[in-house]
Amino acid sequence: AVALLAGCASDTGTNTGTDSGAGGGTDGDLSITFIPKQLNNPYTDVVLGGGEAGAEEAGFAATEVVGPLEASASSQVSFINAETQAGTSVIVIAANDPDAVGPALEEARAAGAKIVAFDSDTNPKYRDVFISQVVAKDVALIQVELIAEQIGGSGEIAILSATANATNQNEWIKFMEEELAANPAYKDITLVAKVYGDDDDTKSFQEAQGLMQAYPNLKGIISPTTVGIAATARYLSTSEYKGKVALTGLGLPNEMRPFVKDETVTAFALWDPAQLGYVAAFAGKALADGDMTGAEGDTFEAGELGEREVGADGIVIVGPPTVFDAANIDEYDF
Amino acid sequence: MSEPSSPITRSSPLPPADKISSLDTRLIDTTKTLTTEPKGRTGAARILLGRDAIMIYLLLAFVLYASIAIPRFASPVTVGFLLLDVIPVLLIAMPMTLVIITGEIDLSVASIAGLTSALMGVLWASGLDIGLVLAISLFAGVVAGAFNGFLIAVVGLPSLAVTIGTLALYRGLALVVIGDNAVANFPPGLTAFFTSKIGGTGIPTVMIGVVAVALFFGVLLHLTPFGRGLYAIGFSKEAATFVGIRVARAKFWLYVGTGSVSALAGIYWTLRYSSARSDNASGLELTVIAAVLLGGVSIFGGKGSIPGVIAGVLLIGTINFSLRLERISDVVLIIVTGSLLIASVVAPSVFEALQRWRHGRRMHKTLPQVPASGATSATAPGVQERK
Amino acid sequence: MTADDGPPEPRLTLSGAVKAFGPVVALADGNIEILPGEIHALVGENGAGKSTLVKILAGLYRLDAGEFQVDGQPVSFRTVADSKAAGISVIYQEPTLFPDLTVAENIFIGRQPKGRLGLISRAAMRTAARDLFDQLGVRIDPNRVAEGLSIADQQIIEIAKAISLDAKVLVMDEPTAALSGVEVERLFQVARNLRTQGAGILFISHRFDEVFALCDRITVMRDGRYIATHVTSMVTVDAIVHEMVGRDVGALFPKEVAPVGDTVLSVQGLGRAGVFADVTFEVKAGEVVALAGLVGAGRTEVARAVFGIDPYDRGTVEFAGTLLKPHSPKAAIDAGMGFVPEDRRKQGLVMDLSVGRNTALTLRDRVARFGIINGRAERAAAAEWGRRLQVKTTSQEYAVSTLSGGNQQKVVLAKWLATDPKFLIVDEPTRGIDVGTKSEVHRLISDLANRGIAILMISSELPEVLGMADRVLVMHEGRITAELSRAEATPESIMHAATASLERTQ
Amino acid sequence: MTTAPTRPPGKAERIASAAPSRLGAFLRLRELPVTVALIALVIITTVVNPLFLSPQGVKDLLLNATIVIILAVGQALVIITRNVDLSVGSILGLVAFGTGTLFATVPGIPIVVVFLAGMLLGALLGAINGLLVTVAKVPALVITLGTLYIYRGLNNAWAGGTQYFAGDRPDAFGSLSVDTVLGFPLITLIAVVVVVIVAVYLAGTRPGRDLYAIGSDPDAAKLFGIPVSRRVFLAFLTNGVLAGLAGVLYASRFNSVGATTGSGLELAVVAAAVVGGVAIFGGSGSVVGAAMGALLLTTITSALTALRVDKFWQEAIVGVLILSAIIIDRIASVRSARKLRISEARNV
Ligand SMILES: Nc1ncnc2c1ncn2[C@@H]1O[C@H](COP(=O)(O)OP(=O)(O)OP(=O)(O)O)[C@@H](O)[C@H]1O
Ligand SMILES: Nc1ncnc2c1ncn2[C@@H]1O[C@H](COP(=O)(O)OP(=O)(O)OP(=O)(O)O)[C@@H](O)[C@H]1O
Ligand SMILES: [Mg+2]
Ligand SMILES: [Mg+2]
Repeated sequence: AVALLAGCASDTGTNTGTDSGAGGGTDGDLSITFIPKQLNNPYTDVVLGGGEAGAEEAGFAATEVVGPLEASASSQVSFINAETQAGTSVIVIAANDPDAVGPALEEARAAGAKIVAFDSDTNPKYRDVFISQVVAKDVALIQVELIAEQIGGSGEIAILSATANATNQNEWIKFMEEELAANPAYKDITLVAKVYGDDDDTKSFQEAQGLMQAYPNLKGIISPTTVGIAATARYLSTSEYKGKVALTGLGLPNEMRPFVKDETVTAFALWDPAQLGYVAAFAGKALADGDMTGAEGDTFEAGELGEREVGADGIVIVGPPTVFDAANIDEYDF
Repeated sequence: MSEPSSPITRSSPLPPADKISSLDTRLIDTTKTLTTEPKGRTGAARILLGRDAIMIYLLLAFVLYASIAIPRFASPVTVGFLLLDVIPVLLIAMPMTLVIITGEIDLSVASIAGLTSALMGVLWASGLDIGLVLAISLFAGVVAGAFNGFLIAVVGLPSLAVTIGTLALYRGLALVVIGDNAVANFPPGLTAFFTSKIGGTGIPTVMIGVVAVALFFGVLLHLTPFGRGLYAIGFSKEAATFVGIRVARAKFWLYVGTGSVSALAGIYWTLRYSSARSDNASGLELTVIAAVLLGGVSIFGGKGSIPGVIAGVLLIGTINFSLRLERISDVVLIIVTGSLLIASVVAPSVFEALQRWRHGRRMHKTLPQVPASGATSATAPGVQERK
Repeated sequence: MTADDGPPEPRLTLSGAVKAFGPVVALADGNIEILPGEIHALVGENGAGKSTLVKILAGLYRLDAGEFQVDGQPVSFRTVADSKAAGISVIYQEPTLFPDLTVAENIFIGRQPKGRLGLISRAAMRTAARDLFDQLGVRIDPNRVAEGLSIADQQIIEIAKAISLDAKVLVMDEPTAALSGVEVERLFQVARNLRTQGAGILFISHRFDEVFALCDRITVMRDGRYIATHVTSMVTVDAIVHEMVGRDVGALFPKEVAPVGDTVLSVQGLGRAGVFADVTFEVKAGEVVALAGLVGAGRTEVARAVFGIDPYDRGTVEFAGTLLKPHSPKAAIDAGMGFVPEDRRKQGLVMDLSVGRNTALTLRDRVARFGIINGRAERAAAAEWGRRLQVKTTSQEYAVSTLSGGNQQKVVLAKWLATDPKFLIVDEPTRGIDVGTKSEVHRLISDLANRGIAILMISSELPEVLGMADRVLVMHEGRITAELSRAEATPESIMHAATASLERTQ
Repeated sequence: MTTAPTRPPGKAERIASAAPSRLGAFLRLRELPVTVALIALVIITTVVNPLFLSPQGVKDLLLNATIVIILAVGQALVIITRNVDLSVGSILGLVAFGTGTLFATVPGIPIVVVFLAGMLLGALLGAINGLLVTVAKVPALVITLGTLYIYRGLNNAWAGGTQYFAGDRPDAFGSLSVDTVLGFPLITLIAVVVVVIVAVYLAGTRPGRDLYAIGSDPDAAKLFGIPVSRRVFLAFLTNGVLAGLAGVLYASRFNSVGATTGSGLELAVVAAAVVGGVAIFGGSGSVVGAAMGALLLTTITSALTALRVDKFWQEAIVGVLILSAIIIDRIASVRSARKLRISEARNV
């Protein structure tokens, strides 16, 4: 919960209230299981930390975290199946593939489970609500804004993403492309390449390196994934491109701190991952208690983060992203 | 030197007169010293104590244990989920068993499944009829397998190296075909069929097809002349050639077999998860090979059986699902799989060494000792006393 | 070397040696004594335990019981290296070359000459190898890899390897099985030289002429037991044979004249680049045709091409009146051919497969109905043929590798006879087979001919060729240089055609 | 002079004409095809994109290849003995994470100690493989497939979600893969030294030659008295040490080390050795070839990117490359076999 608190402190202005009334009643037989994209990933660990804290506050009798060791489209299905059989009340999932988990989730729902998607959405028809970090467009825009600032408003840029099928990544990239095309402020910026590091450190590293060679005039890189941005930063900081090629995107402050300190990276963004899990747990509780159905306009109490409202398509927004730079990075610990 | 009639020697009885054909009536008996050691196990005992049987007992024992120890395990729902999970491995393991028995290997199976999946996605997205999509995808698997088969059987390249190459090639082609897209909107009826169960049994409907595939390869391996030939090829390619086994042709068709069945697995994968992507089934090759080896197939060829392999696949699948139910991390599964694999090959050799040692002791007890010099060093007195 | 100061101390003594493999007692009472400066023969039937004894001397097997002394000191070798260190050098029955290494390196592996910086000197190694070959009077390129060498060349390299060790005791397990007369004579010369230098030599062979020509003493074994040791000059072949088999042996080559029928096989102008050319011959029903010639003359290659193992570039093979599909052993077998190959272990048998399965391997299709094999019929057929040829094994389920050489050969024969062939190729049918089994095999062949089967027999043993063949084809450098009737065939006429003269006698 | 022949020298020259010409021997080198392919690839790429051979470009190429080269050298040792080690990726992962842990938990630990510790851990893991293979006498493919899983599982269990980042390690350690000497990054120089030592060992020492003999025919090697088990064990041990070294270097080069570091590397390493002319069934090939194979495979990825070839084609092209390498090798051996057949026939 340390990370969560640190995150809260940073989210100045978003907290609408601090009602501590946890979910519905005191029925202690509700269980919740988190299925992240992949276990043993630092970002995931922060998200899950928030989730477990939230689940306890919300009053779940049992909290479990299960998941695959590698993030492939189908690897989550058997975990969902096992949860279905275990009669879990709420399944919170970050989908590796929006459709691959569909049939399994439908079976889980048929068996009475409530489905909360978080971090990366499933196809909307398979879940009750989706807890989104932020408004997808906001995330996209802030990254474009950061890179434009860092390269002085003109030049070639590239995107280094996670896997080619990651729902959230692709949505952000789509908004970035639209913004670059539509906004006259960015008319001198050209997006020359999109590459994929598959959220693998080595692969991302080599993709970054490939970008430099293939595009000698590259001015900046956006990497909207924590693994990708760190690997790219490592490459830049060890090569002649350090300080010449700008880098921004979504990163974990703890991972990025050395690169901000050594001036490879000026600024990058992220939301508080812990809040994501935290809110997801409360949303699950509200669904399981029947306090809401996930329809647009429904509201629920998210512990110390206050009341949240379900928006269009069953999406719940957690909060805006934070921009980290040399000035504020030491205030965060996640 | 006198000729003591040792207690452990006996002369082989001459064949009964009526059984001797005209051409051997005057054959000379070149009897060789053979002991009165019990003969090889009789048919029934061999089957009941064989390697396959042990795998099956292990599987049954584990299922029994899980049913008692793990709440909710003993239910049709388990059967359904478990089988749905193991189907791709089970499918590919069938032809893989035959391939490994001939002393070869196929590492490209998962890539063929991925290529099939990618093709299905692209073809379906382009608006083709689903029947045609399935047919073309299956055919792609046949072609991919035939290409492997051509390089290995006809050109004569080592299969391990070739299929490392096609592992990359086919996965690469999958990427070329579908890129970073994913196609998901397959006909709902079809995808539903692929996760449907037969009545209340929990057994997935597609198991009918899987059983058919298993039966096909089981009969092919164990009951046909072709299958007999495969064992001979696995032991000695040259000796097989001399008895008229068409080694190259047999291998070629086996690779066509792995190719087509991998395509079937790819189709299953795509429709079960209703998602066609280039990375589907990636890494499955090692799982399949681990399961096949666990099922008692010798990596050197010449040994193994379909029932053993099925038991091996199901054992890993069951352990896997039990761990899931108990919410024990996959870390444990990985370690258990690795250990089982090693144990499955180390145990027999430990067992054999033990037998040799015991036999050695018995020999020392029963062998006639050469007077004066014979009983000196090698035979410890303690051993003899033990009678 | 003279034994002037009493009997010299034996270089090596083995007494009461016991070695068992599972249920098989390979050696029940092995005794041998090798003196310095003597060539000592070890004879015995197939499976008498000779090779097992050799492997004990080599340190490869450990004794189950018994005593083993070198230079009067009891020893217990744990590894082959121990035995080498004690001065024992061994040529095994099966060649042990490394196909990927050069010939020179094969000879010196593990003790390559070192040059500067303590690294291996390839030049020195090559020179040393050439010198060895000069000494043996053969020409083999020391730089070529061993892969693809003929069995004879492989054997010569084994010999070079063994003598280069300067061993106190040299053990040779059937070194001459694959050699021709000239090479055997050179080997003998080398062996005698070593004897003069004081080495003790153990020589194993099934050929009595060699044993009597070379050896000073002869030790006989039977059924894994020591029988007797004789001084060569004081014993006869008959006496030795009697001790070996424990009974009298009749005529060795009892070929009877059988009525000759129609032409079964007709080969016209067969050729394969670099291997053989212009090979034309035919074989009739009931006839035994021998294919004679020096080792490496290409006899095996012709047979392999006829049977379809190897392809050929030109010519035709006609079988029972119809052209045979080239390069397809299956077509040959279906038409009624059988092939007993020269290399039993690699080509004739699937060594790890059971005796029964091996026997039934040719019957795969015949014991199947609607494509499904009838297991009972398969086992019955295997057992039947095993019994007819008196294959000695406790169970049809044992791996064929546990049988002795002679018994293995019988399994190969059984396998082919079970197919009821019209034509049988037998390539060196008695290579490495003892006298008792040898005459069995000869009787079998003769009997088959009597029943109307056409037989093509490849053999490097002249007595076998002369005794068995109705007609002799002689090959030299890939061509048939003579065709001799039984009456025309003499050792002189065959050797004449096999060595130099290229004039065709027909 | 135990090995000296008893005959006076001099006669040796008699069949000197049979010795192959130097050019012929050069053309028959198994490393030749991969070298030619590498040179061609670099030239073509540089013509299209001159930046490819810029100092930074060369540095990146070498750095990329370094770790795979070291792994391929170790793998070649094992493959030459007719074995294989599929667990190298897992060993690398464990050692890389161990390196991160050491730096994080023992501040100020000397870098040399970390190197030694990493290689020691690698040696231990390699020794386990070697022991299982030689003592239990079971096929290496099965054993190392098993330890691939087990080591990976241990790595997961040990690391959990923990990752150590470049920032957790001393700068001097990270700069091993940044600083260059004559254009060669320091860690690449380590790889070069490894290649040279192992190459000399394999080609010029008796135990090294024994490895070829074992791979060529293990049964004959045993009959001959070569200590097969000891040598094979040593090959696995050395491979473990090298995988450990690669793990330490990985931690120097890349940003994060964690539970999945190095997974999936095994087939790429085997492929590198095969492309470099190491016969998959043992007995022939060289570590120089394996190193070239590694260099070629890593270069092709960079080259295709530099050529802006669609990323989706890259893996397929790598596959084609592997297949070409084996086919070329095959053609060469078939041709030399035929030549041998014809020339021997003339000799008779
Ligand atoms: N590794 C083994 N396992 C089981 N049985 C064996 C083994 N080696 C030899 N035998 C058996 O031991 C007996 C003696 O075999 P050995 O090879 O010593 O005979 P040999 O006298 O050399 O015969 P040959 O003249 O045919 O070479 C045979 O019956 C053989 O089947
Ligand atoms: N198994 C084999 N592999 C490769 N080459 C072989 C093989 N057997 C024979 N050869 C080659 O074929 C050539 C002809 O030898 P082949 O064995 O046919 O002669 P042969 O007349 O049958 O003599 P023999 O049968 O007495 O050895 C030899 O030069 C040899 O190198
Ligand atoms: Mg023998
Ligand atoms: Mg021959």
